[in-house]
Order: sequence, then structure tokens, then C-alpha cells
Amino acid sequence: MALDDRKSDGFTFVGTRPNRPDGLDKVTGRARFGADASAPGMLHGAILRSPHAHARILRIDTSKAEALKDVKAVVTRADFSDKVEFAPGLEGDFWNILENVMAGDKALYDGHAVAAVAATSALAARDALKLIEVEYEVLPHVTDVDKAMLMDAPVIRQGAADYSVPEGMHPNVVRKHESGHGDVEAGFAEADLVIEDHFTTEATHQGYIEPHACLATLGADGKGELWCCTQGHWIVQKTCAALLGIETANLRVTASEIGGGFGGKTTVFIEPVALALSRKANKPVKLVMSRSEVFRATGPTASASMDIKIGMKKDGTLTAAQGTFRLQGGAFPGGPADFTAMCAFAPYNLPHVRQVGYDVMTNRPKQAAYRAPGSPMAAFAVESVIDELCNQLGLDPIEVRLKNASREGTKASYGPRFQRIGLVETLEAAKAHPHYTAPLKPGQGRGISCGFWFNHGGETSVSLALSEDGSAQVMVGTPDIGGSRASMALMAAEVLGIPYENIRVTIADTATLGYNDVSHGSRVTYASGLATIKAARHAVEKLCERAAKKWGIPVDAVKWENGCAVPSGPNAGEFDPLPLADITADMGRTGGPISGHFEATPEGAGVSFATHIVDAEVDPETGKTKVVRYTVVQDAGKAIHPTYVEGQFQGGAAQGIGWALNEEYIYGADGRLQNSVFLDYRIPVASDLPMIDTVIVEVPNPGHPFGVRGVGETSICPPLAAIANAVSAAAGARMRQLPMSPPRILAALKADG
Amino acid sequence: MQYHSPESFAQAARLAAEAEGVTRFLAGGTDVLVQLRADIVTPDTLIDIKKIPGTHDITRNGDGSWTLGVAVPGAELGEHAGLVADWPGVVEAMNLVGSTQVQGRATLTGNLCNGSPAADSVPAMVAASMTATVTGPDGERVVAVEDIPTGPGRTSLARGEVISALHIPARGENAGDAYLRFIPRSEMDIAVVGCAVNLRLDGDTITEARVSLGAVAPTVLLVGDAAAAIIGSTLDDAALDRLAAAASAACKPIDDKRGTIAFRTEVAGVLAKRVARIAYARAKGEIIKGHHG
Amino acid sequence: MSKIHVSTTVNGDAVEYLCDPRETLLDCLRDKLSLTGAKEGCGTGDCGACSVTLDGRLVCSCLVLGVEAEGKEIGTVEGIAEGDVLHPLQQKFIDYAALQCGICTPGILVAAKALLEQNPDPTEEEVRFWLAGNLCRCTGYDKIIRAVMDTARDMRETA
Amino acid sequence: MVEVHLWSGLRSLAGGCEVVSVEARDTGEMLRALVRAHPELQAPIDAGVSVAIDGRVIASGLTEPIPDGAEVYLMQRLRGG
Repeated sequence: MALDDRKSDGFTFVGTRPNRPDGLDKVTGRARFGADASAPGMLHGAILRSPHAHARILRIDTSKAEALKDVKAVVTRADFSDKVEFAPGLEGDFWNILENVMAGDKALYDGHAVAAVAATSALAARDALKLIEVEYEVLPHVTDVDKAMLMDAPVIRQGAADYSVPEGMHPNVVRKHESGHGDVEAGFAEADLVIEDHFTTEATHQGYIEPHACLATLGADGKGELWCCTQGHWIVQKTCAALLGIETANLRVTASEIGGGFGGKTTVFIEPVALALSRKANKPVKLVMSRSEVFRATGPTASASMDIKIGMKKDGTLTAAQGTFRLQGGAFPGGPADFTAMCAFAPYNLPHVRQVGYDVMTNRPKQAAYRAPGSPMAAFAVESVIDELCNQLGLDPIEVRLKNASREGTKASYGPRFQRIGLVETLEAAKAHPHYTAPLKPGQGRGISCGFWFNHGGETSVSLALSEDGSAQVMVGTPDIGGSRASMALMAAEVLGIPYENIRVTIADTATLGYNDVSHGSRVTYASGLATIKAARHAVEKLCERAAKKWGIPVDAVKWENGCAVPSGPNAGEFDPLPLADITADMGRTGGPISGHFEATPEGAGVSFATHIVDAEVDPETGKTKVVRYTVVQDAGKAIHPTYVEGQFQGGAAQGIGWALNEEYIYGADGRLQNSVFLDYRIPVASDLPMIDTVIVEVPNPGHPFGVRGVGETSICPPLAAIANAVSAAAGARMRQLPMSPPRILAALKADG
Repeated sequence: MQYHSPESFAQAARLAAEAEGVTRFLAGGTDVLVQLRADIVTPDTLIDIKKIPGTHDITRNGDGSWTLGVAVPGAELGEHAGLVADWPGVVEAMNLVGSTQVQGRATLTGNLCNGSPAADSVPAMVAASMTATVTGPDGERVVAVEDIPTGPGRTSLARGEVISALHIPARGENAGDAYLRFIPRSEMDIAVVGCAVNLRLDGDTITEARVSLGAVAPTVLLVGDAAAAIIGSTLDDAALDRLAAAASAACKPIDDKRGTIAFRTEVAGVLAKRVARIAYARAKGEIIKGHHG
Repeated sequence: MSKIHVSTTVNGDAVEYLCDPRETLLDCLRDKLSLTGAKEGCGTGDCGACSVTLDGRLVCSCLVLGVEAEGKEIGTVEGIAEGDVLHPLQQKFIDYAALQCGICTPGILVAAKALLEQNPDPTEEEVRFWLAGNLCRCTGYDKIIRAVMDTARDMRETA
Repeated sequence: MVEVHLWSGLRSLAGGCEVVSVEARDTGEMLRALVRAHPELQAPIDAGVSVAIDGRVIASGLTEPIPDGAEVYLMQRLRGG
């Protein structure tokens, strides 16, 4: 462990490991998640979903359902309904979201919502769905990314492509990204060995344990209340208001405790439907997805088909790299092909590099962000080829990566030069870790991989209010997914100099704080943390002003130290330190309440890198893989609460293990999802995993007052490749397709043997 | 849905015989409730048999045979030292079904009547020559376990018939049974292939054997050729190879989301060898715990 | 469809409710008794978030019908603490940061408590297999397993 | 003058140029100037771009100052998960 409770870095609170403020609520069952709310007179909603992958909706007859006494509202998008439930005339992203939450002319994937009911009980709502008659004209469908690009593929939607797609491509190709520098052909000519290979990954789901849930109230006066589990309630507010045709400020959204998101709760699915039902029924409506609905109709990640070509000299120097990345993002534009391309070669200093990404539509659910969207699959393909180059040239994989690693000043594969980054430090720490040199047993293989993610800032508002007794309330707008209340309180305590326990952090609703971007892009500790620090500093300025006034000296002669106003130097005068609580005790009579604020869009989220080491054991007779040892090394910039940083590292690794070995969306020939339950969508269980060791590297981010870099996403970038490299070593056969399921590994063993 | 909790099997059979529409019996409920919840099967009549006397009992009969109540959950089988000592294969097969939580509810009878070709406990019950008492409107009959499933989701039970007890023969001397399955994870999956072996020794030589396979055909397979491959042997390498070949040859699997034809066929042979070794060691008196016992 | 009257005991308190025979015990706990500590993560017995004890036996409350609770003793996460004194597992989960989002935590606590009551000295492997039916997507299980093992150690020492 | 480096997918919209020189003191001015110079760049800029100034990535801000001689790259707009 790189950090402990001994403080040697000038921080008092930051870097310690106190208990999270919401711990008690969460171990006693008291914490209220999305489905835990209810309201007087509440109705229960349910959604009817298309059983077809692609079908024209010819007719929807809701009359039998509406005739039921228990049914209070039915909504559809149908133009032939008397009243349009959703706002007409939407364009762009809002139109795409509306089309996704309730199908228009066509059902675009198995599970696409086509109608919804609100009834007096959940059972009554489910029963009512069975009485809704939908007449479909089933259309040809396509769910595979490569097939969707073929000229004879069914067209999901004409005209969805943007400016970037060259003429002559299939209409399902909706965006193209191309970047790089140098002359890759010249670079390949300089290489002693060039490897070119093809890789695929399947779509995986974020797999949060809490299904989407909300409780909506919308009256005829256009004023609404919405409670929901979301990674960002302001985006919910903005989107729902647009889809329902009401003013944003008239919809107040409160974020419940959130049972996991990983990117999948950064958009809306059921919330606009619940609001529409509520408006029609004039009663509160609770809508909760089943697990099957979560799998069929919320964002999995994109699947990918990738071609990689990399050249290396005998001494391990990379000469050139080229990649083509085709990402399948479901029935709407948005597959993260651009990020896949931009992240692919970011860890390496390459004189010649070219990357091309294609965003391709298929008859699958609209992909949603999943932890570093696009980057893990790129790392899988690229780091597999680098591993193979090292194998064939007899080179140490960490030495080769160190030799070519991006550093401060390196021209990134995606364009600009890197600022201070910590890739080399993670590689050095991995090399020094006992894991890297530990002996392997027969049948085991070791793999390593690097990973990269950009991280994000985003709009951020924080308000901090002091109480008369000297305690502080911090209101932030980013839902706490994994202990961020604790990090915020630590940063506020650091600035204010008051005990961690005297600070209460609340996730404010949309009516009580300014706009906040979603909890995504690993931005919470970075951006809400920066905002908390600045809001606390703002309050400290005011505290210093009160002290200056009391002492009769200029404010610039007062400084803040250990929770007290003190004279800034001998010339300022002789005054005893004035503790925060002494100032706040009579603040009402010395100028009024003291609060601090921050509202801005921080632009300094430092990019981050990680290096993972993994040992895998393959059963040669069955192809079954067991991950026997795992070590995550990642640059956190500065770990505010190291325990929760470790938790992010471990969680990312575990999700990566699932993605690499067992998780996948399986579609039948009929275009229907075959594994929409946890029984067959196989996320890792406790007995599948070893302990996951962590090393926190700290190369401070110059864009954050305490040096924080986001840590949530980078941790899922290296695992796919690291595990593939370990399995390939153990099996003696290169694995190019995820998941590396036992049948695939056994087939590879047979082909090789 | 009408819910009944009769106090005798005769009453349960009568209710089932007289009921209209779809009838389901409720023991542990771990399949019935999943199907109900997912709108796959919503019974018109649900007959909870857990209030019938004897359904929670594990009884060792005077002749060494066992009678199991139909509502005994897997966890209770696993906690019964005497049963585990006699029939570790049957118990470990049942204990592999689902999670600890599922073990608190799921029953051998339910696993059998659900009719899944991949049911873990069924190959072990077949290898153990278990039988079931079936109570119907016209009385009782005793049926071999392998004659109950007739295809995916289907059984040979007639309308109004309900399994009222399960029976395991007396263990006897120098015998052992075992069950293994292949799943991609370490827990919580449906078997991709399952295999049970039950055998008896005279000295080092196998004198009796039953080998059964799950998840490789529409119903559980009792593979006579596989048993013949090891009977008379000391489970030497040649016998094991013959066993594997016979097991693989018996497979009539499908390609589906859980496995391929080639994979199932290959792994059936691999498992058969591994299971036979465990059963053999147990017959020799070694205590070998289940894979996570 | 007529509803059925059920009398049962939850966390030691006698309670009653009326339920449709199709409703699960989880539905009844959450919607009729407002005990929302048990969560529905899957509804198919695959995630363990709804774990409760039924006459002392660990079960998924989504796989038990509400009507089956008649005359039974049910234990939920809300009954784990003794008044304001947390169960050692609860305290250790906070101390170890053995939760991130917290949605799986109630089920894991109920399951881990059942384990320690039956096996006060479990191996890591035993803990992992016992909890295999409790999915956690945030933590990678590392801190959860450590918290359970360390609680077991503490409880053995104080016993 | 600011030299703005385009990602290669944009070059066909900018007369094949890899680098476009514009007069601009901040990111917003720079983007407006790019569109004036090459109107076809309107579509990608409307779709969203980020800007790297001497390696510091500005995800969306239009008011970030651009110092003289800074190395400026356009990037696809950054999002997260």
C-alpha cells in the first residue's frame, strides 16, 4: 500500500481514511434508493416493449387496457392518439432520446418501449400491458457491427449520418473519426517486425445492481417533482422538461441514493414516461424497471471490431501504429468510436500513428457510457499486439512499454502534447511490485497492460454554509456513487480547518443549487472537489474579513490557519487566533450568514494512466480460466480518501475481468436478446475473484488545487488486455475475441495443439 | 391465481385433478416464482405442498435406504451428516444449484419436476438409482427418477399427479457416488455439462456402475456404455479413456447461449473421468468434499 | 382476485398484511410494511439483494411468496442492529469501506450474518462461496471479504 | 495569430489544411474564426469540440485565453462514463 495514515505531505485531513458520512444509513437499510420512495395516491407504471428487433408499428390499440377499472393512464407516441403525450417537434439529441424512451414509427430493437400504463397496483399495471394490442410489420434486422456495414444490410434510419461520413458508406455508418500524425507506411518500413491482427469485443452491460426507478408527479399546471436514481439530476431535469414540453425550472428533480451507474445512469429511460403517465392520470406514478428491462432497454456499452497494425524494432522501439475501430452503438448514433480511436495509442510515443473510428448503428439498444467509454476495447486490441511483438522479439513487456511510454511533452496520438502525466511512474511501480517477478505455476500465464482515459471537468456548482456552532454544510450536485461525500468533507475540512465530523455533505436537488453536470468522466472528486475547495476558500475569505473587522486591521493582514483567523505576520498586530466557531457564533450580528460558493466549469481534469498485472490459470481440458492474482497500479494524482480510491481500482478491475471472460450480449437469429437475466449475463461473483491488490501512484494534476485526477474510469481500461495477455500466455494461443469463454479457449487450444 | 396449502397429498392430488387451467405445485418455489415473475407461467392454481406432514423429513429406513420429504431444501440435505456420508454425490449435486439463498429453498423434487435438461441434481439421482413415489387421484405409484423428465420443461406426471416422496437405495459397502458440472463461473450458473457416477468395488475392481449426463440431450442420459467401460476395471487410464469416449459419444447436445455442441461433447468426457475418480476414491473410503463444501 | 390475509413476525414484531397470492415476500416487505432495506436487483434469485432469513434460514425474499410467510419468523437488514448498537458486521463494513453504492449491502449483511452464525471461523474460500449469490458490481468484493473475515475474527475473540 | 491543428478527419473540410492560422485571443474567438476561414467546419464545431492549449484540454469552455505561440489542437468533444 502506497499510502497510510501518517501524514507527510502537508495535508491534515486529505489522505486520511475516515468513515463515510452515509455509512450508517447504508448498513442499516435506511438509505433511500430509487425504488424506495412512495407518495400518497401513487400509481404504478409498467412499459410494454417490442419483442421484435426491427418492426414498423402499424397500429396500437390500447382500448382494452384503458377499459380496466384499475388503469388510470396509457401513453404511446402514436400520432393517432387524441393528445400528444410528449413534446412535438424535437430535434437532435432530444429527438433521439425521445425516440429511445418511446418508439415512434418503428421499434428499433428487442425491448424498445412502445406503450406504457399506470394502474393502481404493480400487478394491475402488468396485467394491463397484456391487453394492449400492437400490430407490427416485422422488418429485416442486423445486430452485428461488421454485417451492419455491408451494403446489403438493413437500414436502421436513413439520413442519420453526419458530415464526417464519406459518400459510399452504408447509411448505418453514422460518424467517422480520423486522427494521427506522421507517415505510418514509412514507420512500418523502419520496423523489424510488423504485426497486423483483428480483434472483437462484445457489448457488455454496466450491470449496476439497482434497476432504474423513479417516482414522478406532474400536474396540469406544468409543475413537476421527480425522484429518481441517476448520475446527474440536472441532465434529467433538462431532458425531461424538453421531452414533456415544460419549462426546466418547473421540474424539480431529486436524486435518490444511487445503486451503481458506471455511466449507464447518465441519461433518461423511464423518467419521461413516468412524467407523461403522471400528467395524464393526474397522480404520482412510480416506475421501476425489471432486471430484464434493464438488460434489454438500457445502455450496454458498444461492441467493437478492430484491426491493429504495429511496427517494432528489435530493441523494442515502436515505429508506427495504425488502427481501425468499428463500434456498434445500437439503433442510434453515439457509439464512442472517436474515443476508442483517440485512446488506443495514447500510452505510447509514436512518430507515426493513424487511427480511424466508425460509429455504426444496429438493431440493439442505444449504447450508454460505460466507464471510460470506448477505451477498454481499444486497449485490448492494441496491448494484445504489443504483447505479441514483445513475445516474438523476446522482450520484457514492461521494459518495452517504459521505452515507448508517453511522458510530459510527448505528442499524444490524438494530437496535443501531454502535460505532467504518470504513466512511467505506474510502469516503474508495476516493475518493482513483487507480483511482477513472482513465480508462476504450470498452466498459469502473466499479462500486463497499460490503459488511458481523458477524465472530465464539467459544469459544477457547490454551496457551503456555516452554522453558528461552527459546523458546515456542503451542498453538492453530483450524486454519491462510491463515497464522494467523504471526499468532499475531507477537502472542506482541509480548507476550513474544522473536524471532518463537523461537516455534512448533502446532494442537493435541482431546485436548491445551480447546474451540475452528471457524475461521469471521473469528475466528481476532481470537479465537485475543486468546487468544494473553492467554496470553502470563499467562506474563509469572509471569515477573515470578519476577523479583520473585529481586530480593526486590513483583511490582507489576516490569514487562515488550522481553523482560525490569525494575523498574517508580526506587522499585522498581536491578536489571539480567532477560531471559526467564535466568528460564526455571532455572524448574524457581524454582517450576516457566512457561505461560500463556486459556480464554474473547471477545465483542468488531468488525463490518467494505469498499469495492471494479472496472473491467469487455464484448465487445458475445459478452457476454463481462473484469475489467480491481480494488481492494479494507477495514477490518482492525489488520493483524497485512499480507501475509496482503492475501491475504484478494484471495482474497475473486477468489471474488466467480467468483460474479458464471461460477460456478453447474446442475440439469437431472431434479433432477440437471449440472456437478459443475471443467471446468463454472467458478472463476476465473489468466488470468481482473488483479492485485488492496489498501488496508488500520485503524480499531481496541475489542474486541481490538491492534485486530484479522476480515478473511476481508467481502472477498467487495462484489464481486458492484461487478462487476454495472461490467458494467451497460459493457453499458448493468442486470444483475439472477447469474451474469452471456455468454448473459445478450448477451441483455441485444440487449434493450436 | 388461486393459492392452496393442502394438508395431505391425496388432497393435493384432488385439488390438482379438479383445477382448471395451469396448475403448479409449490415446494421451494425457486423455479415457479421465477417463471411467475417473468410472465412465463402464471398458474391458475398454485398448490403449496409444504404444510403436508412429512415433507420436511429426512428418514433413514431400517434397511439403510433413505426417504426424503419433497420440501427438504438443499441446505438441509447438506447439513445432514448421515446422508452426506452415504450419498455425497447426490447431496453435492443438489448443493450446486444456485446460491446459498436458493439452497435455503430449492428442493430435489422441484429440480426434477422443473424438467430442465441441465438440472444438477437429476444426473446424480439417476446414477444413484433413486425413485419417486407419485400420488395421484387414483393412488400411489413408484417411478424411477430417470422416467420422470420427458423433455425440456416436460415430465411424465399425469394431471393430478404429484411427487410425494423420494427414495434412495441403501448405500451398501465399498461404494461411492460423485457429481461434477462444468460452468464458466465458479458459482451461480446453469450446468453446461453435468456428470454423475455411482459405483461399487470389489477390492480395487469396479463391479457396478451407473454413469449419467446432464445438459447434453433433451433429458438426463443414463449412459450404459460409459458404465460398461469401467465395470471390471480398476479405473486405470485405459478404462478412463474408454469412459470419456463413451460419455462423449452419448451426447446429443445443442448449440446455445451456454455452450456449443463441440464443447459439450468434449467436456462430457473430461468430466466423466474426473467424476469417476472421485466416486472411486469415495468407494475406497476417502472423504472428498464437494468442490466448495 | 381475492387477497389473502397473512400474519407473520418481522424482526421480532408481529405484523399482518393482505396480499395477492402472486406477490412476493419482497413486495410485501417493501410495499406493505415499508421495510425497504431489502432491495430487488433481479427478481430471479440471482443477485441476493433481497436476502432475508425465513425461520432462520437465508433465502431470497423475491423467491418466497408473501402468503408463504404465514406463521414464520422473518429477519431483515432493519433488524440486524440492536437498537442503536450496530452489529459488528455493520460497523466493520463502514470501517473497511466495504460498500461503494450500497445497494447490495443490506443483502450481503444479512447473508454474512447468517454465515457467521453457522460458521464462526470461515476460510476466505468459504466466505466467497457463501456470498456467491450476492452480486456486488462496485467493489470487486475485496473489501467485503476482508470485512467479513475480520468481523469473524473479532467475534471469536470477544466470544 | 494562433495556429490551430485539426484532427485529420477535419482536413477535408478545411481545404486539406492540417493547420489553420487564425486571429484569436480565446477559444470562442478561435472557433468563430475557424468557421469564418472554413465554413464547412461549422458542422463539427456545432457537434462539439474540445481544445487543447499547450496540452491542457479545454472540454467545452469558450472563454479560455490562448497565449501567443501556444500549441492549439482541436479534439472531439470529451465526455465521460
